[in-house]
Amino acid sequence: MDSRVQIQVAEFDVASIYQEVREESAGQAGAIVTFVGLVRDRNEIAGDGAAVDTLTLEHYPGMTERSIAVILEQAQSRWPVPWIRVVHRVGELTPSEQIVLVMVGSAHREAAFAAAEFIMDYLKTDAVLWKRERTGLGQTWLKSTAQDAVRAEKWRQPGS
Amino acid sequence: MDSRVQIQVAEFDVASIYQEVREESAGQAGAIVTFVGLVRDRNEIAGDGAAVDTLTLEHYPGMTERSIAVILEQAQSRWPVPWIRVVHRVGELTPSEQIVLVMVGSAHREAAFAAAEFIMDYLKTDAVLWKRERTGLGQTWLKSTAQDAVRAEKWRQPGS
Amino acid sequence: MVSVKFFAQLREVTGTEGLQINAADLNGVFVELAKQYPEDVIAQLRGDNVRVAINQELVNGNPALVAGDEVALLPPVTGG
Amino acid sequence: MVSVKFFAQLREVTGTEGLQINAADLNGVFVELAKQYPEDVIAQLRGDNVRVAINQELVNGNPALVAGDEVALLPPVTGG
Repeated sequence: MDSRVQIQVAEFDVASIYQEVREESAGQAGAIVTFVGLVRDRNEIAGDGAAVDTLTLEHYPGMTERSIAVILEQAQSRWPVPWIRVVHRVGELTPSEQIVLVMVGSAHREAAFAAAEFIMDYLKTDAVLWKRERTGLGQTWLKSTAQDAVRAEKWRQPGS
Repeated sequence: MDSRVQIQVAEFDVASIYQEVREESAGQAGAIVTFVGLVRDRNEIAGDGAAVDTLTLEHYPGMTERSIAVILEQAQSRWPVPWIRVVHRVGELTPSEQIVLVMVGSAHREAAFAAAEFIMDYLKTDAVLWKRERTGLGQTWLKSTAQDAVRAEKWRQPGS
Repeated sequence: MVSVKFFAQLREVTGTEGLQINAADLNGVFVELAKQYPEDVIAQLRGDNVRVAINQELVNGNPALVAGDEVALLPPVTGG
Repeated sequence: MVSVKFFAQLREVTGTEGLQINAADLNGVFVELAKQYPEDVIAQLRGDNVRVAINQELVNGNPALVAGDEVALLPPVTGG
């Protein structure tokens, strides 16, 4: 099992992370699923449709990493996904910048897709991170949405 | 709407395709999901567990591209996924080589994940492509599995 | 003349990627092929799991053909 | 002395990332904080949606504290 969580201010390079996972899993992984979350220039979450100037992410060093590691352990206990990388940026980001990367390698595509989606759903609800969005209309601390909660809860249902 | 299908013998570069989608969708895409399928060194599909020497892919120029374009149109009629790229290799591949890339950009992650998985499921069952696996025990033309058919069928159920 | 194309295992059993034959409809294609290939090969070409495309469109039944049509015999597909 | 840490909107309303106070248990922390901040700030620090971690583990109730403990007040989280 190999999974790594990185919280960083710096930009990340999808290509080099992919290359790393590909080399580690060579011949064994039949599927690598990569999710990248990016800053959108329109604010729909806060609901006013204003243009986004910045998104600022805050973390609690140590606890944040552990809260994500717990999510990855859950994913690895549910699916055969030996290779996982999560990189989450913190600090001030502007539209079109990369926020988060989740990469999952598995022998088969079903597990890779399911685990990647599971991890993203729980990053929304359980990762110890805070997001402040600044628009021309002011700033708001974002919360995970009701829909996020529904999605996270779905994984707890039998048969999911 | 922007979607592109490419069938090629040559290796593809995930990083440059990602860069292209990222630039086109800058500020609008909140999520880019990338699936890469790779050649595994063990044969589980044919069932004998033998080591795979080569995987050879064959296509029908024109019809193959169209069969995939139809899948992408279906995906774009179901989800708001304006940016899609599919690259499928043909010819002779060896373990750990890349076979296929599906990249989907959307404002939101749910749509990007669902469309990428939908496309992969239908590439297995509906794309006009043939795969021959060669192992020490001989060669087999692969078929989509019963599980592939179930997965493709699931998307036709209400509520999926 | 129409051209007939074989793919994957059908290309292997016929030993060719395709050939030109005279046929006025799809049944006529199989009549001509039966003159050139043994019964076990024809059984494979007409297998339940083989689909037929004319000019790259899937067809059923016994459509008429015109000169220059491309008839393709497609064994079970899988990509991804 | 224990250290108290504030995050996100709680850091903004208190105007600090954290401070050192004397308290033998979690309730004691809030008693001390009430001496330093107005009621509306305390209401936010004690909000239903605020979780408390001691030494980076979530806690409930009124756990005892020892010198050097780190008490963190966590408003609603979201990542991804």
